Amino acid sequence: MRWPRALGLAFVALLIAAPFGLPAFAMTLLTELVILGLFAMSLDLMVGYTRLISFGHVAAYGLGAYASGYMLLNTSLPLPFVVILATLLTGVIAIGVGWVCTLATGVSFAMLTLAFAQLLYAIAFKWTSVTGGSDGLAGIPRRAGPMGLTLLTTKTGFYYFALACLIGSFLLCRKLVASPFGAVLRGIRENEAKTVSLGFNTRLYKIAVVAIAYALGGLAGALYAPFAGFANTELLFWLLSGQVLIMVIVGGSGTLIGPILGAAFFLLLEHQLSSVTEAWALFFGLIFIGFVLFAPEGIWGLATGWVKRREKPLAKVRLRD
Amino acid sequence: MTDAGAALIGIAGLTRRYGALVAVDNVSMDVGAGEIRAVIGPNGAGKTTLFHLITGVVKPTAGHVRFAGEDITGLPAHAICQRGLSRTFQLTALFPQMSARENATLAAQARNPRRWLPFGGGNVFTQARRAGGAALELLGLAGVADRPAGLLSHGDQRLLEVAMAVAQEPTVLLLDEPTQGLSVEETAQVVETLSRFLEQSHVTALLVEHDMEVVFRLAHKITVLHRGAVIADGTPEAVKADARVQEAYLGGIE
Amino acid sequence: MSTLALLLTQVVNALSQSALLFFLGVGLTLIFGIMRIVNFAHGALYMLGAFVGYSLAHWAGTFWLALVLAPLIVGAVGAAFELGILRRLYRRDASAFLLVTFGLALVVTEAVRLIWGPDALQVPAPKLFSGVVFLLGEPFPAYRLFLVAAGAVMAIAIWQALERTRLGLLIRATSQNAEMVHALGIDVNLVRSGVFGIGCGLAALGGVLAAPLVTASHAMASTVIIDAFVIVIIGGMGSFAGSLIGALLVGFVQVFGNYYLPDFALAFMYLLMLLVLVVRPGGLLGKEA
Amino acid sequence: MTIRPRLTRRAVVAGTGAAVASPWVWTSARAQAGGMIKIGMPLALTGPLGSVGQQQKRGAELYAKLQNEKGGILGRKIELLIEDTVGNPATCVRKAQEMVERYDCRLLTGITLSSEALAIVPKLAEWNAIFISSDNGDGRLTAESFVPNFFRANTSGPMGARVVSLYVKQAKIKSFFALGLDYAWGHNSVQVFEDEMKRLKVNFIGKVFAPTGTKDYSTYITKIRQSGAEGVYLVLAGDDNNAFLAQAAQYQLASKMAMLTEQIELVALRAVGDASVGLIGSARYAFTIDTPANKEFVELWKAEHKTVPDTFEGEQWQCMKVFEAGITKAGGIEADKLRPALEDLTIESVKGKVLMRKCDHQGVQKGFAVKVVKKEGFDHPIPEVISTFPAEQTTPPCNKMTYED
Repeated sequence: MRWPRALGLAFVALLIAAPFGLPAFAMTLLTELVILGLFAMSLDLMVGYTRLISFGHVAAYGLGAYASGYMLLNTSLPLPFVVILATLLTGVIAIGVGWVCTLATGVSFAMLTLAFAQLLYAIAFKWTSVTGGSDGLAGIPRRAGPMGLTLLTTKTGFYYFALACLIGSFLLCRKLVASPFGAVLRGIRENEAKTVSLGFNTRLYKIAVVAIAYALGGLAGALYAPFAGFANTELLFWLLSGQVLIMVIVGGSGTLIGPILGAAFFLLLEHQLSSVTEAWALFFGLIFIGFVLFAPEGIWGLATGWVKRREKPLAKVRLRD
Repeated sequence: MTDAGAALIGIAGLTRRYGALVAVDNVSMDVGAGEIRAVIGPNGAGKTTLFHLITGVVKPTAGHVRFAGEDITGLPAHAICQRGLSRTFQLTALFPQMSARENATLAAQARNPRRWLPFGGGNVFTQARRAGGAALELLGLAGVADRPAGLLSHGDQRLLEVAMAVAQEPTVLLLDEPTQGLSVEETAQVVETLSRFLEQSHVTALLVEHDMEVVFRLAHKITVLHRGAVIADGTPEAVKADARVQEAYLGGIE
Repeated sequence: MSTLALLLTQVVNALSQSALLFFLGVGLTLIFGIMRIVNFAHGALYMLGAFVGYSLAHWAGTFWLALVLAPLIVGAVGAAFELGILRRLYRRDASAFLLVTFGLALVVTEAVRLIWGPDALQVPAPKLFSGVVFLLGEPFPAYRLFLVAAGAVMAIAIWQALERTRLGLLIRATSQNAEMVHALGIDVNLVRSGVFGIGCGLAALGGVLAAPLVTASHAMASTVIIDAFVIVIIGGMGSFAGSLIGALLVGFVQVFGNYYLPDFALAFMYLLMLLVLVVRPGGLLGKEA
Repeated sequence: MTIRPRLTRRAVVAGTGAAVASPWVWTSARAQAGGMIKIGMPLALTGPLGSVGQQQKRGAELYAKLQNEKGGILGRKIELLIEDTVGNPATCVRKAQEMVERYDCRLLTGITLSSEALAIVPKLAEWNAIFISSDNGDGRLTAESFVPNFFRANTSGPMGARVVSLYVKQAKIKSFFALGLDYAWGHNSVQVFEDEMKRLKVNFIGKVFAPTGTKDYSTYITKIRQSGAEGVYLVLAGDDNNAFLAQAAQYQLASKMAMLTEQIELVALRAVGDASVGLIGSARYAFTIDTPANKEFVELWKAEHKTVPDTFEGEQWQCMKVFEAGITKAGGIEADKLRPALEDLTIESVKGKVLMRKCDHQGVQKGFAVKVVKKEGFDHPIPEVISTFPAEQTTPPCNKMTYED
């Protein structure tokens, strides 16, 4: 399986080179794709590696976005610090969320995550002095610093910052799922009762993975607020939770890279279709149904399947030796 | 009955009620170190519930379980396992998409104090793989180690379950009907492998089984449960001769 | 208004809201019980029911025909979806169903917009129930009393159908052990198509009944799906009685909560769900977590 | 696997792949110097507020069509860039950014929701773009959140509340209760109304806010009735408004108290039918407004659509007229020329004289109190103008969202 690695490196090289070749709006879109990809990837830790389906992952995104928006508007902390603080804050709050949600399993777990997301939505709506209520926070700046560093305030600089966050998080997640911790997560995914009977306190592992997934989701939100310049209740709306889950599944859950591609696919398809026809949602829906029927393993499954099919003849030759 | 002081597992007055139904009724028994004890009884006698009570999957209504002198009653399942009691399940419980080796490795990993390491973990994996590999070897699964567990034969799946428990190098091995659902040939093969393993390893084992032949082949001592209560306790020969046991077994079938 | 009249009004308000919620929840829970599918298209089908009901009521000139036909039509749409798509997916994991039902929701929502346009449409209450009834001297809409009655009748009818009829027996048996039912030589697939159709039909029935209160509108689909989920999860996924209890709890908590503490209107339902699930992770009448 | 599904799979994959990867979004569009006048409209065409977005679209399209027949503005044809946002600020920001960055479009209007507008306005300076609102009601846009490149051609929320207050002055209702949607617009308007009532020495008994998307208004109706007020002031919109009106009629609320509402639209009157008859409120625009410009507009509208124009169709039309006058006066569309041209610009519009005042860029315009009546020739109730209030009275002081007198 050297193909994916080579492909991956080539892809990263392309992403790094992108600002030198692409026009302004393409870069705007690409930055948003990077952020959304990070958001989807964070959910994959729960959905793909632990089979903890969440209907409320938007809580992480919104929390990160509001936290970073509030800090950028009301403190003089430089952007990178704000983003790190917002990420940590989301992770810490997620420990509590995870503690409660893991009391249940299956659909009940999913609904508990939804309950927290909706309560957060209600808080964002009502706590006007901090969140701006229904208007939200607007005019969020990309503040310079630390030490007068203005690189991150520019469009290209911010893109690289977001890209670095994505790649860093990706490497972190890959280490995580390949670690002993990750092996236990896979055990929980395949058979939680058995994992418990082997002597693992699975609840602690689940709380930990919820905290990590939320922290990374919070990182995505913390990047979105200064990217778009606003944070409002729409970033906590339940529909986005459903959409990010769709991104993970369409991309191919349990692959980390798949959900990133899924997010890109989702956003680009929506963007392109809706500029062609008002009835875009119809085609959007049909495409998802088609995906389930014809590409059950998602985009990444399609891609690697294609590579494998190309490799097969080689394998046969080796066998004959 | 063995002397209580020497017992590795001491069960006293263990009871579990589900509403009006008493699944396990005031069961007391002691298992000494190195002993292979079978718990037998007709279907519905409460054998599996007894296992669940010992391993913490089900909380008892009354009574106590002591292990190596410590009261482990009501501890969570994972904590009991961590003390050295590893079990198998009546219905095969594996990680079907992982290979047999990965199954055994994960089982062994549970005994490593750094089992939770969120990065790296080379040492953890090396140790676990060694213990897991050894367990597979002991139970004759080395040849199929790299196949997904879900694709193994039924007999091999049962043995893999045992191997996973063995990989944890447990003080006590609890086997819940290791031949359940197997054909005659598969049963013979599994029993053969198990008896060879048990003789070699000198592990303490608690075995639930309803197949008498299996029990007589493997166990040193036998406890007979009927409707949740102990009706006989002793060597295989003594139990075989016990009139109440024969009655219960015949009665259980009717 | 006297305190007693206020209390009575509020109780009937809550009952009428619970009745509407019940129609939503019971279909969802039936589908989950049999098929282990969380149907994300439930809200869209509820809305479809209201719009189909609008057209039928206008075409026939009577609400009653719409009330009977719209659920049948939407039920047929549901059954067709099961036959054409879901049936191929039973060996796949839950995420496949999540994706197809989400896709269905998008398709239905957009189809409704294309067919009926973006504006809300008027569905008047039936003439028979368009007036008011006086409860302790206070005017109360007859239509809401009709809703309470309809909810009660349907609850009893569904309960009796589940307990007494062959189909009911099959449904209960399939929800407990589909393989066993299959082994007995019964076409489980047929039961599944039937139940999916019935579940969708019940959602549509709720949509038609709600239309005189909220008009046939596009926002119906979006918020209502969450309400339905909450009801079902509070009661226990797959439990018929649970969906009834869930609907009543949510109805009463919303009506009384919004009256006394309107600032918490957005949060009541979720706090209730949180409380229930923390105490009983499987829901009030749920078997498993 | 058989051949057929494989072909289908390939078709699906290839089709969607092509849609996603098609290069056009990655390229920049050709800028046409001195060509078309591009006006970008990110609109909520679908979703819960699709009804409003579609009105705005129709209003702008008819204007562009007729104006282009006359040769456009300054001899340049008008090109509308219309995109669907589903009412989501994130999508709205993305679509607007595309209009600016890819199509070099520096004129914006539409933007259906206030939450979308609030997300857009801080970016106008960076984009060097002018945004003229045609429906955003949020008072903040011309107060705290004001930016120089934002103009509001439409009647704002506080102005609607003010019109109702001015009407109450004549109507002699002695006590009021208020029900508003629980977001900025609702709170803002109820606040204005409450202040006004206190100034008028009318007993303001209380207020309650319902979350948007509320389906069952029974408990709120009970609360309103329980208050014993002589009148209820409503700040509701869209489906919430329809649901409330339909349900209030079932409780015969109108027989207990006068119902005054901030916003009367045809789309709601069609949706609830007779349940709306007798309702009094402010109309940001009504096709029954008696001005020569409006008569002409309604005729044009009928010729095109075989029906009468609704609130946001009229508001969008007025907004396009502001664009036209501004661009003509500026002699171009560049923001730094257009902004001063728009400031203190006066046009003769469907609502009469409209002045885009310099201080906060609010369109100073008349207010209309209407009553919903049944009239022959219409299969739904229509709003009839019962009072017209002068612009000086309806428009708040500069950069304010409340009134002082």
